[in-house]
Amino acid sequence: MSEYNRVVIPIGPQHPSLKEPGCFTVTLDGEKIVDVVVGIGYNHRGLEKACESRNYIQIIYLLERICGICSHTHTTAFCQGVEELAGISIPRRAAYIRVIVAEIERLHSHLLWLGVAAHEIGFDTMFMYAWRDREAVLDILAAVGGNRVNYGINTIGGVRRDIDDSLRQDILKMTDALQEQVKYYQELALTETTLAARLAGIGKLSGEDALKYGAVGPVIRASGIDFDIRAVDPYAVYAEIPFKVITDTHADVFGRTVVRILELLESIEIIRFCIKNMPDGDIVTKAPRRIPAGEVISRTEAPRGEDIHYIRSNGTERPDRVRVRAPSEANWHAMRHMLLGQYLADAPITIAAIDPCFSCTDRAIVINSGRETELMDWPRLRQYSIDWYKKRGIDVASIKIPERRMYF
Amino acid sequence: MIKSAPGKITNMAVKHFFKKPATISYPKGEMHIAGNYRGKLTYDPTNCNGCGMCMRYCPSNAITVINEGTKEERKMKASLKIAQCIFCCQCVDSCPRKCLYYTQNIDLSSLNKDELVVQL
Amino acid sequence: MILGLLKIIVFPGFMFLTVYGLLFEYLDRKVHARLQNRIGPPWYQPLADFLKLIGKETIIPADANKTIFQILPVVSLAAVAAAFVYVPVFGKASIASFQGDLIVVLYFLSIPTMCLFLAGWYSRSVYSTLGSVRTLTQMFAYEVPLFMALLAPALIAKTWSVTGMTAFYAEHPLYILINIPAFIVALIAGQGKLERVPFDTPEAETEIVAGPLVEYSGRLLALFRIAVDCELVMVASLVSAIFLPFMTGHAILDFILYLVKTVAVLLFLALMRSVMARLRVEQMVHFCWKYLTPIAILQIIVNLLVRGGLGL
Amino acid sequence: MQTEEAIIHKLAEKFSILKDKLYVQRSKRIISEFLTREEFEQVLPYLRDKMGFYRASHVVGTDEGEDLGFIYLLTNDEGIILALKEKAPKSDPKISSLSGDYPSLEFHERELVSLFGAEVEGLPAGPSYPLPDGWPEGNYPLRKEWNPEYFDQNTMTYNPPIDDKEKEGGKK
Repeated sequence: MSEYNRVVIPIGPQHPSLKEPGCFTVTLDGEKIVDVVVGIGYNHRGLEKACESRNYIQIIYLLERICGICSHTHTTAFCQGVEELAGISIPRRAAYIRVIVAEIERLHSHLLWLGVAAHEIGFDTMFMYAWRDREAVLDILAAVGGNRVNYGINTIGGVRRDIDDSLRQDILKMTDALQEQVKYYQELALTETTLAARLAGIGKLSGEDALKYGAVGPVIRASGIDFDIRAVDPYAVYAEIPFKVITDTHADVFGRTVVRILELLESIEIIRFCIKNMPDGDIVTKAPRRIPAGEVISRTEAPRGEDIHYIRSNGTERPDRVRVRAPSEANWHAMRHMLLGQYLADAPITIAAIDPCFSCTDRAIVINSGRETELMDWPRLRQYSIDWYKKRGIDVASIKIPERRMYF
Repeated sequence: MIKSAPGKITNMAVKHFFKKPATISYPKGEMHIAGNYRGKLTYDPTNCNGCGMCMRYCPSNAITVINEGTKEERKMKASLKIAQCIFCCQCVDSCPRKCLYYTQNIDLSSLNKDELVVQL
Repeated sequence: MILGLLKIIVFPGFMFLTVYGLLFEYLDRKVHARLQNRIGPPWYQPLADFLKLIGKETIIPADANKTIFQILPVVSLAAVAAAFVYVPVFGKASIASFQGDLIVVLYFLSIPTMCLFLAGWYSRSVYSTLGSVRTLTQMFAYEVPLFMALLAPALIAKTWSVTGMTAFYAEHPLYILINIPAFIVALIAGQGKLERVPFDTPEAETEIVAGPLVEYSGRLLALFRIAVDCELVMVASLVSAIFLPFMTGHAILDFILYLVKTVAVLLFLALMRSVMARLRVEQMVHFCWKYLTPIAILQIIVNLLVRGGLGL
Repeated sequence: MQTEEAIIHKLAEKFSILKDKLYVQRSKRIISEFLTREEFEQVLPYLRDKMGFYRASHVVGTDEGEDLGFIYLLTNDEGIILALKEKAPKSDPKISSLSGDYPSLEFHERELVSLFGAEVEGLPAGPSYPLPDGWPEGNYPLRKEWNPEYFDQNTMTYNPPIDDKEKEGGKK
């Protein structure tokens, strides 16, 4: 009986709840989800192939554009991998600046997530507040790096820009104001009934399953497993910084919300510590142009989880192979498991709760004709489409469009 | 599950009702950008020796520096494809003679496609 | 006769209703924005949206039933306009009234919801079908408490006419205090009727795009939107007529009082939609049957007792 | 806590084939040499069941000239990454799917199919990832011999120049 009642609903590739293209073909029995097919790959841009034809400096900017949110973490992973290959160590001040920017980025990413999650469950006021607070963070990032999302802080051998005293004061001021707000969100998330009604018990993922499906970041930490690359495999100066790995045992969307909010507070503490203990000195050491042959696996803790870069060099100016395992890529596998048996109404928030980044998953195209990126104007685009169909045996130009009927 | 009256954010919302909005009415309001925001490049040809480091490291092949004069009497010209520039300013860092600078000029849109390639 | 027609068409009838509806939409959006620390739209935004939609091409899905698809927005708007005739706006009495018009008003108010359901159903799109099923499910949840909450005051007033109830409570303002629980139930159920957060499951943007209206475009959508705006005015007017029947006896002052009362109701509705998250449809049904309906039933019992006790 | 050296020692003791094929690159990183499919399948169950490497972070495909390389990044509880490498000739690029034991590898294995042309035996049917459905057969972009300049996006065909010399002069 229920077989006949099933409805297949596509969520995506274009859907208001998804900010990027992804297709979830959901089979519904009434409002209950009985099957899901996760279709991703719409954003594949051939980044890895592009890396093989570029030099290391150019790749930094390419990798920075993998993702608009966690641009810094990708370049950090790449740069520290290349530094390891080249056998250079970066100045301590540079490492501190990397950590500060990484943590400000985490603030920015988690606030963005908080807003998106609130929007998914129709709580627009919290969405607006979270994004308003995020603006202050973005302003700081723009002041530190020179741009709002692609800060361009990292370079091989250190960082490109220093954080001077006035900027440090600005950052401290921002963190003070933000801390107050985040504490408010914490209280709100823990006590607001409608939020709890929509978040608790949704997208269950037990710790065992989280390990099995290879979940990372706040998703696995919300399942009670304290897996954080900053603690497990410390990079930059994280080994010197005292911080807690936030975990939660709710193992659902509510737990992920709590973990992210607490991580915001923890990040603020890390930023304060770094600002206070930042040593003086250079911010960059000279890196060779040709990187010695070798291979390296570099890991960072992105706002969304563990980011793995595999880099293999062959002694030339260009790498032999670059592979980015972005955090979202790891979290997709558990998605089907989390969605099954839930209501359709909970699908958007469950998808949003892993903080999916489709661009990260699919990574960067440069399979364009030649070196020049082509820009098509409207007539050419139209001609192109006519030709495209003609090649397939349909002559669009000959089809008569029926006269427009007026209704009313 | 927590049992309490919904609408915990009401206090905050009502407070904000009487506060100045956080947004601006864009074309009319004032836009604020940070002091060292990376915008359009400028070029000072006096020191340039035409080493091409900027072109070599440009991730998007946006900048072109050519010598229009002879080898002895240099006449350096730089052009920038604004549509392709990603404003990373790596060229500024790479330039050994410090001939390139960035400005805070970010309002670069144009209705004409030809204006998207500019002489610096 | 001509005066009556003018009353129905221009003021305080249809024209006033639409203009006030657009104004209400502006106020609603502006207040919503200010509560969220934003600037919000300029005053002409709803009108501009309406005019823009009027100018757009109307697309009708190939699978849809064309006649029904086009008729529904008009029926929806007409039903709201017809209901508005029975609510006192200017002066003590409404344009028309008879014994039992409260029931008629409630039925007229159900028609837009039914239209929304049919609109979604005949659009033949998965999102709109889901949306219309949710519309209907939600209707079964809020309709009962809303009706009971509105009928409870009628028990004391001993009249089934909106005008009569207003007149009765204007004379005996203290009786309003008895009806406060019903007032709250009516406001919350009204929010459900208007399909606004936290009860906007039928058109939940992030889940099913726009629900029943997903296939609508151009002037048909414009009509539906104006019908929704008018419904907002209608609910605010009805609630303020029954539960806030303060009168001065002077027609113009009463009209100003009417504006103040309806805007106050709107402010409350706007605040409500700003401070909550959207409930799931089964949570909404649960909430309505578990909390709203018992309160409404209790109100009816109390009102019957009061009526008996006071010997009215 | 197992140290990296202890893990290597234990593995080398158990499997003679692994002798001198594993080395510690730095702390938390153990890298292996390329193994054949038989060797790999022999070692993997032991690593998963007995050594605690039950998480698979990723599989990196590489082009090793005549062969395709597959680098499995396995992680244990202490966060030690063991990069176990497998090799298959391009002429017969068959590997078996690990998506049953490590569900976290499913999309990565699809990617090996799309981008490297590996034949992953036992991979459940599903949408092609990450290349679109209409992508022409036989085009594996991440193999070194595939040059994006010869790919015509309009016709979706790959047209390498016939003259070998011209190919040499092409983009490297």
